[in-house]
Amino acid sequence: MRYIRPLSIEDAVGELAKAVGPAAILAGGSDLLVRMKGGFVDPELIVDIKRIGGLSDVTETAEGFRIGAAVPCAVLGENKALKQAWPGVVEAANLIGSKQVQGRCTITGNLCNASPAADSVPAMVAAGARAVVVGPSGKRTIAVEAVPTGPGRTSLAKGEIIEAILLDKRPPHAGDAYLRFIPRTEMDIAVVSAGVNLTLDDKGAIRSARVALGAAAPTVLLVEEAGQVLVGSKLDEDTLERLAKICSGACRPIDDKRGTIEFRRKVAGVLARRAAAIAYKRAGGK
Amino acid sequence: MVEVTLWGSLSAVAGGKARHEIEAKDIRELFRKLAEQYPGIEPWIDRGIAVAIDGTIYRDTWSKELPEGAEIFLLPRLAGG
Amino acid sequence: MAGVAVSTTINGDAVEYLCQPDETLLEVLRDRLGLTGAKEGCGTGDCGACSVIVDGRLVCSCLVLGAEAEGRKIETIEGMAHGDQLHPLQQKFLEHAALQCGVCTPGFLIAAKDLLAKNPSPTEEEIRFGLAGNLCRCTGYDKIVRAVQDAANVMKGA
Amino acid sequence: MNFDPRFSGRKFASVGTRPIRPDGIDKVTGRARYGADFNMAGQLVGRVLRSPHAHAVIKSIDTSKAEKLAGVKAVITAKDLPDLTDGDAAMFDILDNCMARKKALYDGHAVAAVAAIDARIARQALKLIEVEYEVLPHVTDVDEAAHHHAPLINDQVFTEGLEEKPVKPSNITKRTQFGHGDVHKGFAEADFVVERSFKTEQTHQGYIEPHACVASVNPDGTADLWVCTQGHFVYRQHCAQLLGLEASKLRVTSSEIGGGFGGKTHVWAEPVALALSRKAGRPVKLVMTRDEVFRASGPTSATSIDVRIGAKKDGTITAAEATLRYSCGPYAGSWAEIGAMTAFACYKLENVKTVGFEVLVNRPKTAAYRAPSAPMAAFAVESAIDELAHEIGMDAVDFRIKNAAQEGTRASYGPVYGPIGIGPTLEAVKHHPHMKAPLKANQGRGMACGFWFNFGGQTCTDLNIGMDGSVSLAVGTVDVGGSRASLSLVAAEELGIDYSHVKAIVADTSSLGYNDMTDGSRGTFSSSMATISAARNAIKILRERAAQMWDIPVDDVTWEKGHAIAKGEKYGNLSPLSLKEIAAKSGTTGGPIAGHSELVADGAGVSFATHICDIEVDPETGSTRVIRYTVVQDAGKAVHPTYVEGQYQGGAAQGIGWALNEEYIYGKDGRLQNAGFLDYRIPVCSDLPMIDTQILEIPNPNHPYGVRGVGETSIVPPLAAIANAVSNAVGVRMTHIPMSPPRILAALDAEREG
Repeated sequence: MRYIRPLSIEDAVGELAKAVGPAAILAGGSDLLVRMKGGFVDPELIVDIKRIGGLSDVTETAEGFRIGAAVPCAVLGENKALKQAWPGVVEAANLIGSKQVQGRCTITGNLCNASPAADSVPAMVAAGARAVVVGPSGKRTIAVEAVPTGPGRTSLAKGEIIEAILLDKRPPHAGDAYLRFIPRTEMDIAVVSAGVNLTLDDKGAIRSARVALGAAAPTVLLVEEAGQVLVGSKLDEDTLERLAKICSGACRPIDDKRGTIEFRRKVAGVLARRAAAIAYKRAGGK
Repeated sequence: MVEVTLWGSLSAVAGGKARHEIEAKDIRELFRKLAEQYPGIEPWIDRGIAVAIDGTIYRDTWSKELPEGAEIFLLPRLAGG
Repeated sequence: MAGVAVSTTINGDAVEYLCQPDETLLEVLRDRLGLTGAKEGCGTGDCGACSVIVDGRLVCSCLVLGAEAEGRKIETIEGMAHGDQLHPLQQKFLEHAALQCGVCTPGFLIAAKDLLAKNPSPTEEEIRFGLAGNLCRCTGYDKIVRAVQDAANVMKGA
Repeated sequence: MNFDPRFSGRKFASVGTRPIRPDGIDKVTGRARYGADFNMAGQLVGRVLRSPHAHAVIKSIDTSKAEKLAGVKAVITAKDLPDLTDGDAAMFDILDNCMARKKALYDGHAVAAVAAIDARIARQALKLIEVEYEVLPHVTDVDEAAHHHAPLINDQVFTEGLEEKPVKPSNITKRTQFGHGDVHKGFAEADFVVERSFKTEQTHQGYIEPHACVASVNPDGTADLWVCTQGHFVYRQHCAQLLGLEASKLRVTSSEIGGGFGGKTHVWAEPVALALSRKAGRPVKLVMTRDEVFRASGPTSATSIDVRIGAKKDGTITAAEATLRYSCGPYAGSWAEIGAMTAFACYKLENVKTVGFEVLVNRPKTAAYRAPSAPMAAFAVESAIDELAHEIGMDAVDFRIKNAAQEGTRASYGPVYGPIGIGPTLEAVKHHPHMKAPLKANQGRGMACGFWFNFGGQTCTDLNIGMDGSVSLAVGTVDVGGSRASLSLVAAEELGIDYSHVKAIVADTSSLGYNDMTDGSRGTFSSSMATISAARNAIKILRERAAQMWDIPVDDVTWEKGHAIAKGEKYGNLSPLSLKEIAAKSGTTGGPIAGHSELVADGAGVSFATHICDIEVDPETGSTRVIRYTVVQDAGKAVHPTYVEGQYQGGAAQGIGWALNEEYIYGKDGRLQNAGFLDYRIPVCSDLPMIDTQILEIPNPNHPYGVRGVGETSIVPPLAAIANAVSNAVGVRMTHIPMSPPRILAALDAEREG
């Protein structure tokens, strides 16, 4: 086993591309080290990307926010501008693990771990976040939902690294929210979750909406029909009920140690409804 | 003479009889006489039997005297956390 | 496996060590440096007993590689008291009997120190959520929360 | 020994105060040494290979490749731990549990172990051990295992305790029965009868410190063992017997213990570490991972319980009956028996009958967990009691008060009670402000009672007085949560000196006589008795020395408030001699001054508690939140009230976790799916409110200070108290513990659908 700490993204990509055995990217390590400890992975090369310039920064640009791949989630929670623009994404990121884990874990890692229950992913998908992928054949920007392809699997090719996550600049009257269900108040993996992102028109009617569900299918679910049902409404009871029904219906969950199919279906609807109400309020709706 | 009551499972070993009149001055003698009368009880004694004398439970003090007319109840010896 | 040479700072002292690439900071602290105050309760970041502070961030040392400590500043329970002067949190944990078996205590103290550094006047709820990454099986947390509240008051007055 | 243990009312100077514990400072500075914090020169790392199968014949084990790996110093299997138990069935089970012999009986059962120069090589070596299994059908559910079609875990088991010896083997090892009166007659007299079946899932003690030890065996048969344990003398006995060592040559040092709750009361990995050390000729450190702790140590029983209780319109219970099935893991146990004894212990019953069945399953060997077996029985009984009160139309507290056991009541498990605290805890709850606090929508209040026996047992204590008058107290009872503080208080009280001059330690097995382990809430009860006895023996010597110093007869010397006093007017010119003054002269008055005590502390007073809790239920998700919690419990006498409160709070918190979220989840393959703190969900800080406590002191007549055990009873009521609160909040009666959100939501939906 080798541990390296490249200083440039090119070096990191180069090392990963030429690695003969299994290689792992280390940012926060909160998934990687657990998997190593459990004997699930045994990488021959560990590439620590935290010393690569720019990867540990959150930058606000004309287009929005650029969140470096090595930025710990705790830092997102401390960034006032980001929190104001994307409170749902930040609250989702800040739900991952404990304070201790917050100091290490990253939303990029959360995305690449490709767990269906990843907290930050439904919020990012609802937010329309994009991932900047750097690899041996250059750079590309893809929708976040295109990254996970199944539990533990991603669309990234050998040698590719996600360098940053991009979030758009917010128009006026916009808000997002993320809710998850866990049996305790902290320290759990989402049994099911929902992210909702809304923009309103000047009259308070929903102009656009994206709804994503977590732990409801093998990968995060972007429920387009749920977004459509919200558009044009002011989030009346009837619309909320329809939203809940659509979300429950869209779920393709499993029975496992964390919850049942029945429970996940029901609660997905409940959470979508509640998250929509929060997002609506954040967007300035009444 | 003391009157000794055995708990359900132990009385099964003692011919289904729960109450026994036994002449015994202390717990040791009580166990000895019970075992003489009902040899099946011996392994139970080895595994541990607690003795309640007027409600107070004794597990190890076999020298404990049995006051005349005392209420004696035999119980299994238990595990704790 | 090639060893990794690391220069770091632990509780203010310059420290150098050689570790294996897959060795955790917790293993380095406990097995190489004899700093056994951080405990391994789970090894998966779920109990907080191995909490340390790295560059001002509270982390589980079981989820950090020893190799990553290069150039960092690490604070452990062994550095919490100043000489013979206990940190107010340590003192209040004693006074409130905020420990029974005590194995989670170093992790709680480090986490509580980090909490009060970031939020000197936490509410009960903020303390409870702030310490949710540290498991205690003995106390029911009641006396721990009270000790942190009391320490916060003392530290504000100081 | 002419020690008089009877209670005598007295005023206390030290007992009942709340000083800082003597071992505290090491624990807040990180210096305290727990099981894994000790190292020896040349030490190897031990690791255990465990069965991935729930039930399998071990056809062969080939260790040759592992042995050839560079850095591996020993590989052992069951062959290296031959059976020396000589017909002792309980010890054989412990041996087989430490290292599987013919069959692997549960997922996680140890089958081999290695010692290597580091953890990496040890892990590699495990992968090189080739075990050939013949996988057998398995059964993990208690009810399925009790069924006559279930796969047999041990074909030598024929149910004990039946009127006729069964002809076929089964997974039920034993039937036990308790009770008195005639339940048929009693039910015939009842106006109301509640009958229900309940299930509880298996939970783990969840101590934060995994099992850990360092073992060192020398070629001459002497050995050292450093280990976290609730009873190092018991561990010495077990290890000596299983390894064929002479007990006195095996010195066991109890490290600081990072929680036990019953889970560190018998050996698991220690004989393996000793066997590895013996084979390798070097010390071996063996620390379980958290995964191993869950898969292979500890858990309590899963249960299935049927309860039937009948009462008259006026609220008098006429009959009570329960059938209890408890899982034991793959080895015989007496867990249902304890459940059957405790189930109705809170009540005064004319007609009562309980029957227990011990059931073998392919799960880890059941171990004691804080008032073992009592919480599940109380869950079933206290739920039914609440429901019955509701049907009669009586207040739940009044109904319990009306039927509560009292002094002179024949306990449901047999004997007649002395002075007990169930009535007073209920009265205290009835008048507690918590009972009158307003509730909001979706919130409900529940209460429940609990009982535990409490133990005493063999105890050994040395009290040595230094020449400077300070006192060293060496006890054999492991301190799991502050007992060194309470025992120092007791020594200070008895000697009449200040607490700060007493220093208590837990002595190793070579320094003191045998001492039972810290279980059954016996720590402070029994060791305080031995400390009082040792102090009284020391006082006798102090008086003799003072008499020498004054040159007067010892009968004229009394001991008061830390001083020898010459009584009688003729000694008017003799000012009292302090303990310190007498100690200073001890070198010339006969040498060191000490008091020793070896006794059996019997007569532990039974213990009762009543809890109140408020629960809020989210009817859309089944999520619950504990809003408020109050514990009322009888302590007999609280020696160090803060640590008594700590026991109340800790037990309540464990009970809350059990009630709401903790459970072992097995897959269809018989493998444990949640062997970690992520998915075995013990309560975190933000899950709980402050836990209010009220200590009642109804003196135990069999202890000089009136002390009863306090450690365990607090885990007994929460399961039922929370179930009752949920029922009062949202109108569904939960019969399956834990009341996890999916279970509550399913129950609510079933109710809504009619």
